[in-house]
Amino acid sequence: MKKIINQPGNVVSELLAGMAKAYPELKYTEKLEVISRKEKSKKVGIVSGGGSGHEPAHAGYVGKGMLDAAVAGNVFSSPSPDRIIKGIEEANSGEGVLLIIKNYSGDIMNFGMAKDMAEMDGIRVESVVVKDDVAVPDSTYSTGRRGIAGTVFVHKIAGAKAESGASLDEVKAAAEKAIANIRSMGMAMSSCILPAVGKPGFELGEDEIEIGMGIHGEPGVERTGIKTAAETAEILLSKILADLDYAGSEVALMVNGLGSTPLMELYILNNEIEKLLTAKGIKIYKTFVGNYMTALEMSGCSITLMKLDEELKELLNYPCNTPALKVI
Amino acid sequence: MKKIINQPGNVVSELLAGMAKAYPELKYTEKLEVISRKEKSKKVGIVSGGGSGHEPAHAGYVGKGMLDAAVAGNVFSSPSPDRIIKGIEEANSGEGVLLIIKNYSGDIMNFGMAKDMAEMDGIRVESVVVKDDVAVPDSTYSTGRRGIAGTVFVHKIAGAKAESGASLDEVKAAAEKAIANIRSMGMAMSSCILPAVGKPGFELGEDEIEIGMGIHGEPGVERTGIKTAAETAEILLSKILADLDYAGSEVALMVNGLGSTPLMELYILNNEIEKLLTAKGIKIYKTFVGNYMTALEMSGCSITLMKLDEELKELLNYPCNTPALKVI
Amino acid sequence: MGFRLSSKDYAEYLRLAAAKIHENGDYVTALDSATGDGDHWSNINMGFEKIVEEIGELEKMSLFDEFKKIGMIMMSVIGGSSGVLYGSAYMGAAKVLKDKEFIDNQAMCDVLAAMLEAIMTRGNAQPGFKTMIDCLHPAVMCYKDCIAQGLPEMETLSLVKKAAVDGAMSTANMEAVRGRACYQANKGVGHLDPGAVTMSYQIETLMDYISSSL
Amino acid sequence: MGFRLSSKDYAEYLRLAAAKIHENGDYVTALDSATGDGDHWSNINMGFEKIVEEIGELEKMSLFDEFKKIGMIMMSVIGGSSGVLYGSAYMGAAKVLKDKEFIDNQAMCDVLAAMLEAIMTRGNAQPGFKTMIDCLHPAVMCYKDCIAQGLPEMETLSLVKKAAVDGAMSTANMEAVRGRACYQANKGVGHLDPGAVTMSYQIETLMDYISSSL
Ligand SMILES: Nc1ncnc2c1ncn2[C@@H]1O[C@H](COP(=O)(O)OP(=O)(O)O)[C@@H](O)[C@H]1O
Ligand SMILES: Nc1ncnc2c1ncn2[C@@H]1O[C@H](COP(=O)(O)OP(=O)(O)O)[C@@H](O)[C@H]1O
Ligand SMILES: [Mg+2]
Ligand SMILES: [Mg+2]
Ligand SMILES: [Mg+2]
Ligand SMILES: [Mg+2]
Repeated sequence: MKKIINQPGNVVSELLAGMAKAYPELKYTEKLEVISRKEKSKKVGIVSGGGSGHEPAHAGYVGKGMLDAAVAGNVFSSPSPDRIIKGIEEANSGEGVLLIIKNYSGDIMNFGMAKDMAEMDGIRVESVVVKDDVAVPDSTYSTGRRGIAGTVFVHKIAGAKAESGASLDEVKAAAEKAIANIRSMGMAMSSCILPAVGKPGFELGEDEIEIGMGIHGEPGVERTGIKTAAETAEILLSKILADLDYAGSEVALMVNGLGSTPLMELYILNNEIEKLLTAKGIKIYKTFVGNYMTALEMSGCSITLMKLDEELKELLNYPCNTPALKVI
Repeated sequence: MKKIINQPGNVVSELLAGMAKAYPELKYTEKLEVISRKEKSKKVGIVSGGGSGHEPAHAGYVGKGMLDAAVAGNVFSSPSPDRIIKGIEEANSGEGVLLIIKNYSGDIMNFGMAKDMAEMDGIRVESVVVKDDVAVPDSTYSTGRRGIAGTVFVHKIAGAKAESGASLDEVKAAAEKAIANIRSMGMAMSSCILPAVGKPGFELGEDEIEIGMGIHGEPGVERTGIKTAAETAEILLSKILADLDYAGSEVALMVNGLGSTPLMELYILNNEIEKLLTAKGIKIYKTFVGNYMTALEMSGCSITLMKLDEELKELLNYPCNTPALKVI
Repeated sequence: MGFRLSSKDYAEYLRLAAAKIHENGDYVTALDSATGDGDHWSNINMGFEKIVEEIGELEKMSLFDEFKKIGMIMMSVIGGSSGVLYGSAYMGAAKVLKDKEFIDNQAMCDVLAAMLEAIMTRGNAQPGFKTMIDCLHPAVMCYKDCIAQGLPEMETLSLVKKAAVDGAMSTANMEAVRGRACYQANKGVGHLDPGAVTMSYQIETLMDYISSSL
Repeated sequence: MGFRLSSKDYAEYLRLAAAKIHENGDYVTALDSATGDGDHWSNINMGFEKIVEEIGELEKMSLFDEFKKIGMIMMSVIGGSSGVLYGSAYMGAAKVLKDKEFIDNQAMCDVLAAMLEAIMTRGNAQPGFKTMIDCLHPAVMCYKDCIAQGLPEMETLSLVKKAAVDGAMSTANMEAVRGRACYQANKGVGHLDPGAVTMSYQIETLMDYISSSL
């Protein structure tokens, strides 16, 4: 296992400590693995979190205009309720707190329990659940779609709304609106290694990729041969566009790398995506290209579209200043 | 070769086209592979460039407060003089142009020839050469050290100086001062694949890393076993600190990923670097962690230190707004 | 007279369970990797390591406090789905042990039943969803049956163990419907559920441990 | 009477050289990967592909224009160190061919000498620095000697070819001191210089082509 780490068991605490050292405006609460803003203001607090291994998510989005606290679990594992409660406390300035949860049963259970407990302590807590991944369909046999990179847009929208002084209900409504308009779909070209496990959880052949793989390496919809950038754009977009009618609308586009895919390839992919969307009469209002929601050193990508109205555009453009996303 | 590309021969033009689509404030000149600012102002122009495969370098640093134009060669190959001349023309607003060159003989020759030709066309052109990599010593048998990630700091400093209205000589002097105070050192854990070649240029064993490897896969100083993050920080820093006296001074620190090393690991490394620098009485003024100067999908990292005085601090803090680096 | 497990005995069992889990790392990880995210073993193992570290404390406590503390540790150290489920399970079981000095046959059955109920409530899941419930539920049913039928303790313990192990095995033929594994729909068929397997390790170890004391 | 190469003949040679370079991709890439950055073959190959595309134009031009155009293509398509060096070489050689309709034995020698001078000036390098110069320099020296000694053209061509190939081979024992490869200091010892090898392919192909026309 070639990783720049020390003890596999310490990766989460060391990465967060290293982050807090790089960004003095962030506060790191040891053991509970919470990153929060040092500078507080009276506003609705926004808390996100989940398993580690998705860096810069989630701590990288803590800062003005986005999150007030991010709570980290072990690699690919939901944080426990005690940690989440600490995140809620850090984010709370008396105006209530919104939890942004990705739809994984571990996160649902742990955040749900934390919410109950925080409410018992008199903090008003609301939550939204992101389920943007169209890869695996909602069915009677599942608890619903997975939450992936589209979550970053939810951080942005909710964070902007909160920063602009809106109430908890308004912030929640904006987040819900974003969620309703976001769809994502990804593919992976290689596996990743959990530090504590030391070897890949699965293997993809030399000439094999997997369409729809999750950001924890959960199986996707199809294993297939290597695709060109043009084919990749077509395959991923067609699933997204079949799921929500984007025709004639303006969108925010995120071209996300899963960890070890170079920017070169993401830009090439973006070039293809733009062609396809333009041909379909979908106008790209703003594009984000980079590693926003990763899966350790997995190689691959995901595409996210968020359909915009005037309010979402305004919130998207609202300034933010976090380690991983800055809008000036 | 698992890459999200179309034709290997088209990667450069497609990646730059994809970039220009993502950032409408950038102008892409086809064939000559130049990315430049659409919005121009009367000031000293800053031009950088070099082989492709180092994304976000160099085009990612075009924007307010940094570069006016970036010129791209083929993957790992210097751009030709005709391309560089186009970059100079785009950057020129009548106040002269500074070329930021990394010390590779191809770049030296091509930029040198372009400089001569642009001067014949009546444009005042100055140049600086970045040689920050302490891995391989300057010797009578070499044309000097390689230029690597420290170049990004030179972009920042020169760009800020130019944006603040300084003259070409002043901008060049600031860039020279930065260069004199910058040292870098890297290591690689895996090879990378040139798209046109289709297979790795060299192989590192399962348990092998290479200290001092260049950002084109050029051999470094030593192949060794896997190191912990603490050991890596120690090995790389000790070479840097032995080369320039940083004791008691304030520094800008860059922890750079080579392409496929996840942010998680860079943050863990930063945690160790901070401990070592603090123990040595070196104060970290500002930290940059991310993929700033990559080598395709190589895994590994480099550390860069820039010793600061008041002027460099001011220029470091000067606002900039580019795709790959924003200072607010 | 039947068995009477003290908090010290229970702590001793935990040490054995920790060893059992520790030994099966590669196997359990492979199971979670096949259908899920591969973290189940590393998390539950970390939880049990922490418990072993705290054993000096745990064995001195009352059963009630011991179970509460185990629940806290599991919830916060294991994390993920199984952390909050085991946390809830031990909290639920603690209530059954309030003011008890020993766990006897009936109490053991009540403990497991309380754990089952807590897990089903927290996870909003049913038997047949290919989870740890598919190990624990048949074990609890079996335990209740044995007591109703008045079977000897030795036989009961061995039947409960068998029910747990068979239950875990039965997940091979189930489609996943809860937990991260659920997103693979019928892709999971053929693979055992990792959470069911680690649950069976615990029940198996516990039944064996009690038997050996009889 | 000796050989007389027209611009059409030279274009034909370029086609053969392109094929020779194209064939040896893996080998040349391996050489540049061993000590440098691995791009030399893919770049020079791209340059020659472009030249082959333009051959219809090139063969209709005067030698002077043809060489200038080859220089422009090589400079801009090959890029890197070798692009600017070959660009300079062809520009330099074009001057020698001003107003000439054919390249004869003496002019061929002058062309190679002009290329050598241009490369040495542009790259600020000397023989022994483990570069393409170590192929071209002995070839030019040999050519001049042969003419001074009045050797027959057939023999001259074969000796020049041998000098070029031997020169390329001699780089195996040199330490790199220029070009990206220089940064490895004595690490390059044992490996041929890729630029010297591709230069020898061109000289070899050219000498063979001329010989076959004699
Ligand atoms: N809702 C649920 N109800 C009961 N058991 C569950 C539920 N969700 C998951 N599990 C159990 O947890 C196990 C996975 O645990 P773990 O890997 O720690 O969590 P995660 O699925 O969050 O990665 C599954 O194998 C399953 O037995
Ligand atoms: N200064 C120089 N003088 C002469 N030849 C050089 C010089 N620098 C490089 N070369 C030649 O160029 C070859 C490498 O070319 P190439 O791979 O295209 O460029 P780069 O070194 O920029 O990657 C070397 O093998 C060497 O023969
Ligand atoms: Mg998990
Ligand atoms: Mg090169
Ligand atoms: Mg799991
Ligand atoms: Mg090269």
